[in-house]
Amino acid sequence: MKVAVTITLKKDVLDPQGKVVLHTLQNMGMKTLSNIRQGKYFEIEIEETNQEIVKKDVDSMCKKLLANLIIEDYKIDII
Amino acid sequence: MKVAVTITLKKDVLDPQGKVVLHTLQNMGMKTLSNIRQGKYFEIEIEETNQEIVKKDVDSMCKKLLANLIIEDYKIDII
Amino acid sequence: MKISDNIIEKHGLKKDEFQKISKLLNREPNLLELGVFSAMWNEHCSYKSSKLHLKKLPTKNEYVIQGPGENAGVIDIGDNDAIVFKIESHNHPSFIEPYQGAATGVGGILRDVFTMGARPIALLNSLHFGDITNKKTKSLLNGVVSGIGGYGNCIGIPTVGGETKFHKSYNENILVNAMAVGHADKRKIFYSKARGVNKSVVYVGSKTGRDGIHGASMASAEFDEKSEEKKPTVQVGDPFTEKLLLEACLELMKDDSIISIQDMGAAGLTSSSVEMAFKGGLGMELDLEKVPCREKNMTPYEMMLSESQERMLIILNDGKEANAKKIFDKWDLDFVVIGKTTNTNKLTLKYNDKVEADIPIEALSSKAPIYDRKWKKTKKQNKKRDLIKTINLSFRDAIFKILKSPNQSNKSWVTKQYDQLVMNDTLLRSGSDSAIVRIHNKEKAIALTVDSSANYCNSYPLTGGKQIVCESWRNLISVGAKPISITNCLNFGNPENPEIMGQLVETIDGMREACEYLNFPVVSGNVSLYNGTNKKNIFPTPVIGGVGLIENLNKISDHKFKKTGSKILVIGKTFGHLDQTVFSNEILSLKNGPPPEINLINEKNNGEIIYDFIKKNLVNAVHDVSSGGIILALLEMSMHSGIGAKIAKPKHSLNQFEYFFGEDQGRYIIEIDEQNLNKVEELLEKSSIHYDKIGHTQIDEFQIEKDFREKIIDLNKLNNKWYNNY
Amino acid sequence: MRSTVIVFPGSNCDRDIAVALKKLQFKNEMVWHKDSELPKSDLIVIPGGFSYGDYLRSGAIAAKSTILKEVIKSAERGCLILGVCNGFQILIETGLLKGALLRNKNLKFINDDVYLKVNNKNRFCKKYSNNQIIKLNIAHNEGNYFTSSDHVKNMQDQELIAFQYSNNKGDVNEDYNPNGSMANIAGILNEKKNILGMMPHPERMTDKLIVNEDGLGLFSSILN
Ligand SMILES: Nc1ncnc2c1ncn2[C@@H]1O[C@H](COP(=O)(O)OP(=O)(O)O)[C@@H](O)[C@H]1O
Ligand SMILES: [Mg+2]
Repeated sequence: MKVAVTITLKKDVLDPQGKVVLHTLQNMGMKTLSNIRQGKYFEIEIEETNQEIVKKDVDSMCKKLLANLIIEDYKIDII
Repeated sequence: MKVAVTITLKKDVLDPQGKVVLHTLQNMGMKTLSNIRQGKYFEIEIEETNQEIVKKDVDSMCKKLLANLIIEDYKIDII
Repeated sequence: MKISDNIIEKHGLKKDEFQKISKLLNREPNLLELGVFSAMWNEHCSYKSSKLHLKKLPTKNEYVIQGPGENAGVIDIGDNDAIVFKIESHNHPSFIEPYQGAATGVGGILRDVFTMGARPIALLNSLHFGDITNKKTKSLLNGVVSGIGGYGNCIGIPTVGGETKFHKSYNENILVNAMAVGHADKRKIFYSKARGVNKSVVYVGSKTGRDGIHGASMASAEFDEKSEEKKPTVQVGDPFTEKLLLEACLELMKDDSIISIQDMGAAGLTSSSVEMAFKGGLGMELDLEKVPCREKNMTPYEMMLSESQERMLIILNDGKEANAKKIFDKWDLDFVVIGKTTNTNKLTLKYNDKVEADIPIEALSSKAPIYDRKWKKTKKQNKKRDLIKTINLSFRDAIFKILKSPNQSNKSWVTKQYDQLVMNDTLLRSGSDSAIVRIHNKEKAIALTVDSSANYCNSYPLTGGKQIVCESWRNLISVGAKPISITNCLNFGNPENPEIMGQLVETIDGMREACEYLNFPVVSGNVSLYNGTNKKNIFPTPVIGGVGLIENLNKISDHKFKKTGSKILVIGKTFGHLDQTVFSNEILSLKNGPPPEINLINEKNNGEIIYDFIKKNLVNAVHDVSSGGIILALLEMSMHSGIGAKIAKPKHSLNQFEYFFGEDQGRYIIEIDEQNLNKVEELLEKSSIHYDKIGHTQIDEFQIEKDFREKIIDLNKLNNKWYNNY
Repeated sequence: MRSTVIVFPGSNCDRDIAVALKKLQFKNEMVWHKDSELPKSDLIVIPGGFSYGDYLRSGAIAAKSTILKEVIKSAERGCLILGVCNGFQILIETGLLKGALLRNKNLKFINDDVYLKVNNKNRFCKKYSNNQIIKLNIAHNEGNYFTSSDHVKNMQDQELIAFQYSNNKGDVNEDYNPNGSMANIAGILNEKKNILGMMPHPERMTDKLIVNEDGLGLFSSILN
């Protein structure tokens, strides 16, 4: 089973990368652009077909390693 | 309008980050895990309501800056 | 809004402190005012527990331009060159979010240095982690080291030295201390003291977000189970913006635009504005709606207490605004006049023309509480008799065990993650007794070292305090530098506990004695208290950052053996003190006993003769003997050079374990050419300095009498193992 | 000889490069990234550092700057271009050099002295002997060179690989590959051999007080 994990910075946390990318794109002429926040993305393959188990496993991976819950949120999607 | 852009490494490009994360998680006991690829994620806000225009603009952002087409693929989703 | 007891407590204030605030104001504070008081009156800003004792430290010698009290200390190294430096802790934030905590620690200390007009030229750090079996230790180590590297590497300042230690007393409270060193023109040092009424107060740098609100209070609060809830207060660092801020500030400092400048560190806008006004005997009025904000709808409370990074407050001379703004525009940084200086002696905070807070500056600064806390002397433990009878390891196995131990392992896993050479003036990198950094374009350099000895200090703080100053002095001497002055970071537990307070008081006493005797004053520092959890306090851990001067680049030394066939001498007397040493810790698993004593007279004499040898080019290599004793010092000289040694213990001397593993203080090992031997012995004898001739260098094998013989390559493998397998 | 060093807001080896160039009597000028004109020069250097914090991909944002358009034009005219570390990453992002620089295989920043085997069949290295082993310093997060194996073969055939990580005896293999680069590649040239991108810092080894002067050979090769 394939799972997508998206990790984003919490709302009030500074995103220096997003800021620089935003300014660059605006300078390149993207006038309607108002905000960009950068995050991480993982595509995970698991040898297991039970959705519940997969979700539980991936959730624990996020908590234990992939995301830093102090500044980040995560989202799990089976794809 | 809010758009999500996911950028992933092309299939035959080495992904050192994914590989290390994979091994770490396997060492942490995730036995069913068979592969991980790491990518980037952007949440983009655009002041424009026409979907076609937004898609075109974001596509050009990806081509011009966000993705390195030699090694990366991208995907655009309106959210 | 009525201020409840709960709110007072949440602000880290005691009830009687709240009453004192109300008395100073002649009324109850509102919430914003309470926030401002809590930031200014907490331990981190007010030094309320330590102030009385810190005063005892010597702060002057012929080199000191500026001692403690400014953003950083300043010393004069001749030709109008000044060195600006300070060390600071970021312990609690780093425990909560190691990467960002450590990174912003580096960012903060750098601002302290460049706010004074200095270009930062070196970074150092002292790291204390919990026991390696503690499950948090590995990720904290990884996060902290990459955070320190991430910030320093990006901004382009070499990280040239430091220490990394593990001990279980830091399991729930790691220590991350960062030191920054800058170079300035002595005639162009900038201070935080405001001058003149009606001058523009300018906000520059990054925008203000909701980062670290109440970080300063958190930094001085003891951890408990609930500290998880405090997590969102950790700030995120942006080294790229800091680089812009650094360049912009230095550019603006070229002319006479700036009256005073202060970085926004802990307690951000609050402490910077209060400090500038207080030092100038002025007031300050701020229009908070002008503060550049990152998020919508930020309240005055949030703006005043935000600890967003990479910001500065500047007071400008009349008419300089336009030109100054141009500079900050060039570097894509915010530049906004947010207020002015006044003659009211008050901090007046307005939001859309409405006065939201109005506080006498003195109430926030000089009238902040100072405590003479109860303290208890630490009892000196008796020396253990016949320690070596309990040894159940062979000499050889003991050496192996120590080489493999985390605390004595080669630290290149750490130091390779730091750019040590950028700026191209690093003449001696991490892994040496001190780093050497050249003053750009000049024929002189400074030597830098960071040291601590928590075991010694925990056993007997008075000796520990002395020892740690001496160790710093010795490390500078070892590379051929003249020791000039120090900065220090005092990491201790809860000062409301008389035993802990006693550790602080006696450590300072010990430091004072050594600093005075060695003419090695303290020019800056930082105190971090309440390090511990649920009444379990960390070992008392003063960290000393030493700076020395090298006036001739051809008269420096390092600890690597240079050639085969040269003589090896130990300078200073060996008594075989084993209590509190690496040996007793690692091999005997003993925790008690007194630390080795310091004899300041010998310390000074021995150091001065080593310095003299280096200046006379009589030595090939010098290494001070510190933790691990003679054996570890010798092994390092071999392992780092690839050149072996053949060693024999002096006859009629102590037992082998005592001689080689003892940590008696004030000793050095030197490598000298055979033809210099007579000269060196003559000089030593003339000064009545004890020395032992213990052997000579040889190719690629390290050998001690009949008991130890090993290839250097294999020793290196052993010594490099731990970090790479952890 | 005239040289130009491009300065981005987060460049941090610009001064180091300028010092090395001056030591060899280049007439050097520093040019700010927002400038739209380049002074006449025989050599353009894009120095190391973190041009824009290394955000997004290192070098990606600098590659879009005004001044880079001019650098590309000069390159096409045959001007010598040297990109060191972040400069190499920028040259890759502009497409002036092919391939990609990925995260180091251990995912850590690496600062270390490394041995390199030199191919001297180009303007930048001719003062070295062929297959000479030199020692330079590396300091990067993303120096793991990646490309197609055909491209590697191509570069080998045309002698476009200027530097490979090795040991002090010149053995080139995985044991002496600090960052995971394909074929231990540390520096490459374009087909016309007027552009060199390299991860190691030649400017850091131009002073006997700091390790050695192995980097000088590169600058003196360019000089004549
Ligand atoms: N966190 C660190 N940052 C930089 N350098 C470090 C760090 N940790 C250790 N080092 C370097 O490793 C060397 C050896 O460390 P240590 O064993 O603590 O030395 P010593 O006991 O001689 O002071 C030191 O010279 C120091 O410069
Ligand atoms: Mg030492």
